[in-house]
Amino acid sequence: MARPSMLRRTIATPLILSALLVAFALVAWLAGSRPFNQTVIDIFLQVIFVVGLYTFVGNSGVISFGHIAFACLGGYVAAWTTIKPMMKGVSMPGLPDWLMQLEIPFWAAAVAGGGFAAFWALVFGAVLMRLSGIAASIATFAMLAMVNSIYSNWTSVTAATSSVVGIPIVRTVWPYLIAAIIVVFIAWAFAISRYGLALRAARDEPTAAAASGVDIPRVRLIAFVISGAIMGAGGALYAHSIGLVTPDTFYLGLTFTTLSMLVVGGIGSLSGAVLGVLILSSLIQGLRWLEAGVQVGASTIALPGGVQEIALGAVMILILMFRPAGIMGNSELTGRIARTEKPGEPGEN
Amino acid sequence: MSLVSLSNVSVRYGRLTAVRGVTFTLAEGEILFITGPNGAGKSSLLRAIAGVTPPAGGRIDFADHDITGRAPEDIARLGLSMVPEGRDVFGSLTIEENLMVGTGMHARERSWKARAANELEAVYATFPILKERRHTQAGLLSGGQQQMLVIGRALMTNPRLVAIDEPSLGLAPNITDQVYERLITLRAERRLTLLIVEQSSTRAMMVGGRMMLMRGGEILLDGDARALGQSEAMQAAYFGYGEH
Amino acid sequence: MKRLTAILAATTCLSGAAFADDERIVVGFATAETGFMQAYDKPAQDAAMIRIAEINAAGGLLGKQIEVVNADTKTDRAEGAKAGLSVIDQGADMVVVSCDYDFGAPAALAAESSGLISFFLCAESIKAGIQGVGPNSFSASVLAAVQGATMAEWAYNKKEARTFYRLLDTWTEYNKGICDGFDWMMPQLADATLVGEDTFLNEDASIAAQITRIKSLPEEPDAIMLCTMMPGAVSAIKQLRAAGINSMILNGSGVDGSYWLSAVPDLSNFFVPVQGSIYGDDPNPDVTAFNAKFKEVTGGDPSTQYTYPGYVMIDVWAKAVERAGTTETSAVVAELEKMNGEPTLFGPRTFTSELHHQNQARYLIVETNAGKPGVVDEWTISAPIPVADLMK
Amino acid sequence: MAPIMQVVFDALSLGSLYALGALGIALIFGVMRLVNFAHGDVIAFCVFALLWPSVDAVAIIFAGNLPWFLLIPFTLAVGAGLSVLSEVVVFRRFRRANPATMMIASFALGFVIRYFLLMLFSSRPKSISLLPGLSQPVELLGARIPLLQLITILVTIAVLIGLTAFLRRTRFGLEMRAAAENFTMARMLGVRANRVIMGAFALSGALAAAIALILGSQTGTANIMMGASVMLMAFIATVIGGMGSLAGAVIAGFALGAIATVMQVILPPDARAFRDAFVYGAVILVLIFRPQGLLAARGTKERV
Repeated sequence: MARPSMLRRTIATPLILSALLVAFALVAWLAGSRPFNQTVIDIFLQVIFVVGLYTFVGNSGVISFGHIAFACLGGYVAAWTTIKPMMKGVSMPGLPDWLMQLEIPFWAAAVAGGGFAAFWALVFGAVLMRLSGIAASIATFAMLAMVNSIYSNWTSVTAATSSVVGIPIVRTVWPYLIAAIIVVFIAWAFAISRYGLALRAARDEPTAAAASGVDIPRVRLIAFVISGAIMGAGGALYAHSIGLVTPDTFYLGLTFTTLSMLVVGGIGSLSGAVLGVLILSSLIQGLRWLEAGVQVGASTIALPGGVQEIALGAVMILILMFRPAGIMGNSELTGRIARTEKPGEPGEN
Repeated sequence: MSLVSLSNVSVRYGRLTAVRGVTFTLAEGEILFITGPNGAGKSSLLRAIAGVTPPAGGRIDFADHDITGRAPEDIARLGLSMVPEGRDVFGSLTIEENLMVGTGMHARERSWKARAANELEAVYATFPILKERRHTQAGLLSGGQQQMLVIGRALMTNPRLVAIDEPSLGLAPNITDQVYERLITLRAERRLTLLIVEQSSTRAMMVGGRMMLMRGGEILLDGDARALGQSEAMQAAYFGYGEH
Repeated sequence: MKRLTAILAATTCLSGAAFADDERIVVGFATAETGFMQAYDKPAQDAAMIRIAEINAAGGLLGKQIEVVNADTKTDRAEGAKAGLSVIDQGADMVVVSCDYDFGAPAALAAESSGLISFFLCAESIKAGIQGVGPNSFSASVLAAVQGATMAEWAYNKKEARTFYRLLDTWTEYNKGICDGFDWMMPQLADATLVGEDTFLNEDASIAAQITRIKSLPEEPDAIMLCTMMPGAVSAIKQLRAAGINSMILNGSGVDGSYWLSAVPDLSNFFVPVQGSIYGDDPNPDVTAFNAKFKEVTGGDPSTQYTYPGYVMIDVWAKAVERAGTTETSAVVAELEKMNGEPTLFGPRTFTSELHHQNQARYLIVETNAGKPGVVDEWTISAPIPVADLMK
Repeated sequence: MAPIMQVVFDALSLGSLYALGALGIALIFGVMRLVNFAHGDVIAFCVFALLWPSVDAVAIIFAGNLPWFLLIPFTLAVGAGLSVLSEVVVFRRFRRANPATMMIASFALGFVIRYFLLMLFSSRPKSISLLPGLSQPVELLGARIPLLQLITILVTIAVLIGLTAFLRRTRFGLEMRAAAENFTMARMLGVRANRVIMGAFALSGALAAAIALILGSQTGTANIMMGASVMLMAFIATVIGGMGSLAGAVIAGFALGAIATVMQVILPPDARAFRDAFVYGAVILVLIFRPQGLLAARGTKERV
């Protein structure tokens, strides 16, 4: 496992990121507005998704279009395990008896969702991790489409395309904050672990890493499973944040939002993953306020409806134009003013 | 008058510096070998001259133009023909198509088609095997034939300078002999300037001409190939540090 | 125009916040002002605003003027939850949510957990109500299943249709609902047979394979029950006719409107159930008058029958509030549940403690003949569809 | 069972759409390793270019009323123009960026185009009667198929022949093929990068416009999402075909069309809804056994 020196050297990154998240939560708490509170919950969920994505994509360098499939798996676990048995019987009559009777708290559902997603990540990953490059990306996309197609049509177990409601809604920001912080620490711990180092070495120097005896598919699989688990837990929490799931929620829209946030933040950086979410979410929120209208003196200035999305796309393009490696590139926030570095970059010891 | 002149050129890949402040000139009609161990920065230097990797510093002149940071196609159009390492043939194109790709740069000039046809015949005359298999996909050729093809392709544009990266890499010695024989003949026929990168100095010593030794991104020695090849300085520079 | 409403909305909520809560009657619209659903929410919301304006002009509700607050769901579920919370925080007594069940549910759930009534503008799934959201949730429209059942029974009785083919677009719950109603009705029609069935996806670029299956039947079916919606519906209809299939096509209300008919020139033998006619030939002259008023207010004719439920919604809710004498949720819900065949401009409405939706309704049948749609008949299914069957 | 010929035509016409789409994506991928996610939105844009901007339900036909011999060149020009514009304004700045960055940039661009259309036209599908003469059935080889289906197939074949001739017989085509295989080497032989890339974008845009015309005539609607499903399948076809291999993209496009059609025919009704799951499963299988695609472009080095 990671050496103590590396722990000390890199621990600042997750601490700073957690502090940022806590700051957001405090703002939400102080603002006391329920819609704003919900916005911050949304941001934390995005942080979980994007950090989950980073754990695989950032370390392995393989772009995955399929991770939202794990969020879907997790989201439905929440539906299966937390809805009142009577309601489940109506909307999803095909569930096995023991599951039908089960009613667990939301945090347990998040853990179960993570576990279920991890299991399927292991199954899919065992097959997919042998691929690399764009073939792997497309295969993950095919996986997403498969999961979506199955969940959209398996009426008795997933209620097909219909929204599954009755999931207990959790509207306080704290559980999401805690989950996001835990996820940031998991991602950090993985990144500085032996596996994380090996994976990044393989990403940067595939031939050299293969020659040095790193079993790339296996290490990738480990990352895939961990990130799948994070996505699954995130999916379950997402379900609890709005109280319903549909397969449609966990498809292309969310896939591209999360990928964009990761790329804008910096694909190979944990700080980038978190900052990407915070920056793009703030941008979206700001544009929405503008769209709703801002009071300037006596008059209200409002952007025409729909401009928000267009502006968001344009700003993303501009950010990438000037920072093609994302806002953070490959570096991390370390709290030092001097040059930042990757956690445990090989060769610096 | 010099055809190529480099002053204080350096090349970087990220944090890695491959070429450090290299300066030299090359006269028209000259033949220059750049030798040195693996990782000396020879190929990087060549790629910088051809415009593939823009230099991080310094200045490169070619045929009275400042070509520092210019696009590869602009440099090619000034008469610099590059044959990169690893015989980059267009595998799915036929031999004849491979040869014709470069002639497009003269399409604005009058009677370029006739000239291209002449060039084609000249290349075929030099490398009869290419003519024989002119409609074969280039990917199906043997290594030696591919090397002939890329050299032929480089000549099709009627260049002033041909820069070749490791023409003997992966070729059987007798084929390498053939390739060199052709290059020497061509140089005599066309007053070509040749810039050849080779890992070992043996070839340079056989062919003759000027030779430079690179190591660690710098030019350590520069002089007559035959004289230098036997000198102790050369031995020391090349083998003294050696590759491990 | 849209910007104007946005400004109005912004000022309304600012000025509104100054009043004490119980002094006001506030309707909160957590609907899509931008994005995909906007085209569907806007007309129904406009119709609702017309009814609100009428009530306010006639002295208001319980002597108070009805105020309106808005929040945009951006056609996004997570945003929908926020929009719901946002209008609730602005003091809404009743929350109007997006037309589609999937997009409206997050806001409706927010209302439900705050103990407020929510009304779906025009959702047609049984889940848009008690079964999905909870005991305080209603829908202003009619269940999709009723549409499928209506078309099957009507075609059987009035058009002598005996052989049916069922073509389902599995994209949405609405589509499946239509076919569920059709499936419920079929066994009740003696000697009617289902000669085949198939599925497709709304986004399929081509349904050639599905058409080939129809064409390989020994005989063209009398009627094709087409359970789909926009935008894929036009494509499917066009391809069916282009392949030379001339069977009558039965639809849900989702394909109502003449705006798309130019895509299938000279379309004939095509039937749609509607709650009211936008074509100016509604048997009830008041509907035509409403259409004129709608045009006066919004500048355009209603483009589909989905404009109407918005009007019905405010109508029945206001009546219930009037009868209850308060906007307090349980009292209003109790009054709503007492409604049995309550007359509205667009047919009678019934709510019970079991179902906050219509499982039987009077439908006008619109036939499109040579590209011209017009009301040809009126039909109410012979028995309401039992809730148990709807929950399958 | 459906008559075999009928199924063959169904498969060919669906495959044609996918093949044209895949070709458009592969052309751009070949020259700049960009997976262009905006392609689907270019398709939608081409259809909407025939309409006058309005958020009313009823479409105001603008260029859509042109006679076919003007309509077709107009649409092709719109597609090529938008595509070239996207290269000049956006993608040119991403030449040295890594493929993931480019991919997200293209997605963002598609997002902008889509919401631009949404703002101008609203989300309600607009009906548009394009080339209405094509909506009649014809009798062929014992199968009764819509004329449009036949025309789709014929147009695709014509486009493929035309494109092949262009690529094989013209100097520009030669340069483009060389560039697609090894862009740097082509540049070192004096091939002008900007011209070739712009040419590829123009061709790709024109192909998108061709799909737009076919889809528009077939569905009779203009809808902001209309390019999306073709784009997804085309994208997959490009990868299965071997990224950058034009012939591979076309073959894989037809293969996907055939698989989807045959699945629809042979699957039992209950399983038909899961058709896409089977298709995507097949895609994974192909990738496992041929990660480089069916016809890997020789010399194409993975850069992802």
